Amino acid sequence: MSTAMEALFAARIYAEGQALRRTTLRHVHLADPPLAIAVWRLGGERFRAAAIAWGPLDGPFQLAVPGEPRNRDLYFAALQPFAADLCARVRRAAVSREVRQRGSVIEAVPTDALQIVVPNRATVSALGLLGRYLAYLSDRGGVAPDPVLVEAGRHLRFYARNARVPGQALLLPLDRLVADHWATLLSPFEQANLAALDAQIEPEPGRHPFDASAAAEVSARIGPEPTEDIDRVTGALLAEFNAARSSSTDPAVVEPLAQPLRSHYRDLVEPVWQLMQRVVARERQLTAAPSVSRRFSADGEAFGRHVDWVIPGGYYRTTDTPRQAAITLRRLEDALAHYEADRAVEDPACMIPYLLDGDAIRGTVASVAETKVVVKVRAVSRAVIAVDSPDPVTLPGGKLLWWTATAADQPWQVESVQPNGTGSRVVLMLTAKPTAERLPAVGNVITLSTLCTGRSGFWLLPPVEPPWTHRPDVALLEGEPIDAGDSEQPVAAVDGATVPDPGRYT
Amino acid sequence: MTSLHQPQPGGATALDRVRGRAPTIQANVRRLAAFANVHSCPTAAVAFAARVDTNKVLADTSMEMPYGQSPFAIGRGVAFEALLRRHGHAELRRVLTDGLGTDFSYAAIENLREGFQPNRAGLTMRARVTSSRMAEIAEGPQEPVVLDGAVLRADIGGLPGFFEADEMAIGVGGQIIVGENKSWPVVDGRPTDEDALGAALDQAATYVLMGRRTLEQQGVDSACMSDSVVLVTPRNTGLAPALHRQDVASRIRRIERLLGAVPDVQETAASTPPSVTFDTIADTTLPETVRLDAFGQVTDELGRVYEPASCLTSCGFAWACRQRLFADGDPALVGGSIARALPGIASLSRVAELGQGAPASPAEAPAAVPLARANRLYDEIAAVPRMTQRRTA
Amino acid sequence: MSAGVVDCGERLDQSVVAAAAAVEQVMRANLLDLVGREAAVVAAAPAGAGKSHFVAATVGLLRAEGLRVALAAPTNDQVQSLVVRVKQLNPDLPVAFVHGVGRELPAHIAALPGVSQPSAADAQRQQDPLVIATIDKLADAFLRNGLCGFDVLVIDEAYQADAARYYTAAGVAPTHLLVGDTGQLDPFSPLDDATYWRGGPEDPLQTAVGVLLRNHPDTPVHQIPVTWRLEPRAVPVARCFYPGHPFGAAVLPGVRSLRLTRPGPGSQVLAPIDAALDEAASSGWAHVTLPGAPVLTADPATAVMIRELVHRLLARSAQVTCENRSGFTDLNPSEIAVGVSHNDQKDLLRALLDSYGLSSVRVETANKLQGLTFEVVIAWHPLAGAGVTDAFHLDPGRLCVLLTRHRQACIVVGRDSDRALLEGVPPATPGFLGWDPDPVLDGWDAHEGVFRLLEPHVIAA
Amino acid sequence: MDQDVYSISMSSSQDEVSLRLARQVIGAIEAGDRDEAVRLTRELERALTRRRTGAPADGAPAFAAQPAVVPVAQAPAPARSARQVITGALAEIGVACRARIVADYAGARFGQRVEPRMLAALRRDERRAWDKNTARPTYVVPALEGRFFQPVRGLLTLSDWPLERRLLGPWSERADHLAATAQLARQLAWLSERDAAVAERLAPVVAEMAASIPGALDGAGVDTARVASAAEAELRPLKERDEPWRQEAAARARGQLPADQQLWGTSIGVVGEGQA
Repeated sequence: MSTAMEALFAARIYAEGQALRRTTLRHVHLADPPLAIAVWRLGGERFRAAAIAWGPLDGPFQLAVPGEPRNRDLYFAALQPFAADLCARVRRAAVSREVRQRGSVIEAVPTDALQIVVPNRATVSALGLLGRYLAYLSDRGGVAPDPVLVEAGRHLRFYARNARVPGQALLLPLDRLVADHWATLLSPFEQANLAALDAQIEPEPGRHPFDASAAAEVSARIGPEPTEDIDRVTGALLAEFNAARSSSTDPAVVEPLAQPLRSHYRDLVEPVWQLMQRVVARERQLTAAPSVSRRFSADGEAFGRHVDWVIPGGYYRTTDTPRQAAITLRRLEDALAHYEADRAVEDPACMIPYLLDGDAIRGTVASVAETKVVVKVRAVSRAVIAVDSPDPVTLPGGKLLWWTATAADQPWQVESVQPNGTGSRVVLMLTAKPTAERLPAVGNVITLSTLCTGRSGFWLLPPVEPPWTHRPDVALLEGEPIDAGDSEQPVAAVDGATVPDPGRYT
Repeated sequence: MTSLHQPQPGGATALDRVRGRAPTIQANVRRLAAFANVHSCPTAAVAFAARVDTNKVLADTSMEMPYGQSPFAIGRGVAFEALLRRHGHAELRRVLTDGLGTDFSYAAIENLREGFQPNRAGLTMRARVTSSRMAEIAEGPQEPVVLDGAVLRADIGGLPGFFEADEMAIGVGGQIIVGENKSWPVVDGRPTDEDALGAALDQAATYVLMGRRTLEQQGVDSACMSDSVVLVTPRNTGLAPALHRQDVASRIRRIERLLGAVPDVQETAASTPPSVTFDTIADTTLPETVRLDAFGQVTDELGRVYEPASCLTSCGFAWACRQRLFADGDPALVGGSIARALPGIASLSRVAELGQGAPASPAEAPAAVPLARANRLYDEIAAVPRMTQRRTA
Repeated sequence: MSAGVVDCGERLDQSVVAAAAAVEQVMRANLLDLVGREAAVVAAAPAGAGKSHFVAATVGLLRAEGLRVALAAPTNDQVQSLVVRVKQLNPDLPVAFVHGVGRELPAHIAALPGVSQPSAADAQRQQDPLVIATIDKLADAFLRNGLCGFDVLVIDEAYQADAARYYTAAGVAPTHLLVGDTGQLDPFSPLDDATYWRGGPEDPLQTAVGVLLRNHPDTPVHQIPVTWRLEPRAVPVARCFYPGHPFGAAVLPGVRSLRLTRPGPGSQVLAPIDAALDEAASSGWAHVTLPGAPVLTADPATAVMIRELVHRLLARSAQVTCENRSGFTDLNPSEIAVGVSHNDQKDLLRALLDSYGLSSVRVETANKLQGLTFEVVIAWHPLAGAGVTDAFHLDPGRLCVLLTRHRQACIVVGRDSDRALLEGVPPATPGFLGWDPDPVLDGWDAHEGVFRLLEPHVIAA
Repeated sequence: MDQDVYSISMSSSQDEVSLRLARQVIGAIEAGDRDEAVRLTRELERALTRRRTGAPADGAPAFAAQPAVVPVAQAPAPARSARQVITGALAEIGVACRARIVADYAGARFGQRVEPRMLAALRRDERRAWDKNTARPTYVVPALEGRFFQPVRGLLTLSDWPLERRLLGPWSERADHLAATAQLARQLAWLSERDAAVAERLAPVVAEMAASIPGALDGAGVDTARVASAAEAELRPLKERDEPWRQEAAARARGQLPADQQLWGTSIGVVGEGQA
């Protein structure tokens, strides 16, 4: 992330009235079509979806509206179709598999895992919380919940947690997809609004991206957290609904009564759905980078392991053990390093920040020569190249750089840097046996960077049994059921206007 | 300049001039927190000092920001409080007993939330009960006391403000512990929003600090105000309350600085240029353009500091300021971290020019070089596909 | 800086030295009592407390008791210098250095008598009584080759080691000695949600000491009350980073001295530079402030100023003396270091210094300087010319490392607008349940304290 | 628990006769002699109504202050006004009580639901009626917080209760809740032998109230004895603290406040506070 590049983007967009692409390629897998989900919650109710819209993005959405989401029966009844459909799709996606061997491990990996797209990161965590709620439901209150709710909960929870993996595409927040591929005038904070992002990229003709996104901020409502104006309407409708059903949860009674709420939310989802369709269609125009499929098949492995664990009834802990956390941290850091390297190595546009920050050089190969050097008392042959960079280069001698063409292979070592006209001549030595494919030709314009896409030697998992240092002195006492305190009485909405200081901006 | 330092008719009229008929609002813990996020902005400072309600000043203009909370969110908060209080504070007693290791089953609980009028008079009475009860800590009460809805009176920039702490547990091991209730859940030991937690802890820290001052005013050693506060939140997916204890010593120091940074109302009023008033801006009878122009003049006169994240979440002027920045092509529009790459460069348009190789002045030179390079590289090696199809509007 | 120096007793503050020796005695006794049990001793040290000396000496003691010892630290540089330390204090002690691919010891260390570099498997088969390796290598060897069965695991720089690494390595021995510097940088991860686990008992990014004390709060923690590296004039600044940890300088005032044998000032241009050097030589500190202005992180003006300071320091043929030298000796370029916060600053300075033939002057970012010592350090102030403060630049650990590497003098280079950054209110910070410290707010206080203490040494350039 | 019962009846303003009768009724109840209890109750009722001039003909419970003693509602009375229902319920509860709980109890006891709106209206009417000094035996009045004697509208009391019972101190809310729960548990026990329907409606109300009392509920149905004893066990230590405080406060109030404020509370502002 080069601030100079960011500054230039801002300036050009400001001057040219036109958002700019950050990339020449698409670095994230996009299924055709992905399953899309949009959620609206009741304000402040983190586990209560007042409306869930879902369906393949190339078609219309299905809508689940419980009416009173804080009533367990109504809530579960409404979520059931969504849960059932989600579970079915997950299971279907897990059917076709290819056998893959890594070391001694043989895995049957799903070939096309189910991709879910959502409008924003907020929805990712909303689904995570919904999953957390459903995944651990017990028969508290006498009635055992429909098993598909529990299974769907575990799927959602997996998807939300996997969304931490850099470069993953199983659960794709579209605001990040757009922000990663487009430069706009929006600050990171403002980029959380998908409508604003979209408006900056495709403003109405004759409108400056800034004005377009400012207007979008006023009008557009994305969710999952409702703004006051929305919930004022919801509040009124919900009051009528509850009064009319007089604590009945009988579908025959409730269904018709929920109609006004349903259309209320349908009107809210409609534009969001179109927005998601437009965004995905736009990004699909870009060719996918070579490493996209590799990353998505890694997603497939995670997806496969999840399904094989959960379908037979496997449970997940609500929190990580020290071991799980340690493993996760390492996996995430590896994924991040590889994702960043792959992006920049495959996409020249993504290499620019590294060039600007002095982590990469680009220039014309002036000479290629082979010499002998002594490594550990043995004379071995090495290649030495001179690269003429049009820009002055400041690189310490001895620094290791990888040629983007062989970024997974051996690095080059900076031997010397001399001024050369307005730029510099950099002399580098290959740290391995020179072979044809390892050597550029004189006259080539090449890029070398600190980024290596090679896989570091695999590491072993830490012991299952934690060492005494990572175990508490006294075992923690047994907690109450995981869903203790679940299912509270519905709470009347309170008129925000009567509250002196209703808080921050929405 | 001594006249600035003593509240006097001059100051008062100056204050009236600055306020005009603009809606005002008393300082409270939320306002204070919001101000903290924008305290370096001169305009925001004057508005806060004069207690002008920045959320309402631009009402009915296109720059009025959506403000306020879902009634359900508020309802949840109310319900959670009710749950803690029902049946004579049964839940609150339980949670405190479990969490603080002191038996609150028979604790005296001063319910300062009911009976008292929701006005200055009511607040003042509650503040009196609060301070007198707090002072009893000096005698070391044999039994714990809980102030439910304690009110602390504090001078904020020369004006009195009332601050309502959810709970104050007195006499827990000779200490006073501040408690704050939040209706957002802590799920599996983790808050769903770290920033909300931070804000809650800052709130509690504010009460600790004001509690200390209240004690000192009565000549009681304020060391008994514990550095660690309690947070009561719903646990996991339901409403069942759980208590968390957290040390906020460093946050208390921050709040101390914050209170020190609040500008004095009289000084500010007297020292603001005569031309500065929020009256015109807030005048809903005037056409929008007139009001926004007035806003522009005021902020130009006073100066503005814009940082997207903090301003957009904390100040009702943010959209209007952002608009001005856009008009000026001010690099701060996209955030301070990027603006830092542009020392000595006046505007975004100039940045673009330098990118295209316009000759840089000595002041611009250091920043200009990487810009030009970035521009060249982008055009040269990133054969970036441009947006072609336009939305059919 | 070693505590082993005895021929200079009259140059040391015997009360401080004695206090330190006492604490070390208690720790060793404490540790020996625990041998055989699953228990640990923690040694919390200020900057330059002679940790590695203590570690090396303790390892010798443990070996003398016939105990099998594994000695580890986070980085390769650190373990290599540990090998040297151990050999210095225990010349006849066999040392098995277990390393990863391409991480062999440099020739001059490998050549030390009794130093071997066996494979992990061999080390286990031979039951090498003293194995030294990085924490990662030790863990890998444990898992891959079953290297374990030690009596004591000694970890140096234990406040830089994270709980995730410690997790596996901890298995090699029941009894642990964790030695570390609380003031330096905490474990770091590039993930943007690296705080995901923060506050939880499972947090893999808490320090090794952190996870140990969380699970076993009654583990004894000893504070080493001395700094060997820093001299008395440097201690007040250092104390800003170790609240609640009293310590003093081992060396007496005036024992160490930096002197510039060629008088300044040279030309008009050189006046401020010479003034800064003179101030540093006479008081141990100089805070050079360029005119306040927002600048790039890799600000050329600051970099040039630093190069000039280094160049001029040598040009005035600086000499140093200390408790270990009889009389003054010339200051060697390799005894000078420049500390920075960003790689682009480092690269820029490297190039500038090389162009002046100053290649042997070390330029490093703070995290690479951890654990190292120099006679003179020139520090590029983390806040220099910054328009806004942020968590990275406020990190007290970074400033601590930059300002506690020197034995003689430290010259801080920044801009006179820097201090104003701290006049406002610190930014609102997120909260983490079960995690009380707040790096931003604590860093804010530390930075302020340092600015205050440096005030008398400000030289406006 | 006798003490409790007596102390409740003692603290009411009754003459010797009715007090004696009351004790006999209690004796009869405890002896399990139902008919005797009923007979005595009637007698007591007559005794009381004789004393009371202008007692409403519609038979609002006249022995408001005697929670332990309640007449059996033989035939369900014709629908009564919200006011009558509330006063009736409140009288049987006998201590300051949350409006919602009073309404719930009234609903269960008299099968007449009282909506929150009606309660709000009721409060206003009561005050108006008082101002117009409409002759009423009892008014529904707010509890008073015991420092400045300001009305606490969320808690209902009856005007003919002694001041100390209408005042709230730091222990009062919990103490009153426990007293009310114990009382309603006994009431439930008593009713369940007489009027199953009412008992069935009342049980959940009692259960809800007992929910916050450790050891009051064993999970299954409502064991009234268990509820009552659990409530009283917790109540006892609270009472020691609560009663002296309330007495002191009441004394203060009697000294300071005119009659109407002793009922409706003060609405004092604070003088000498600078305006901002």
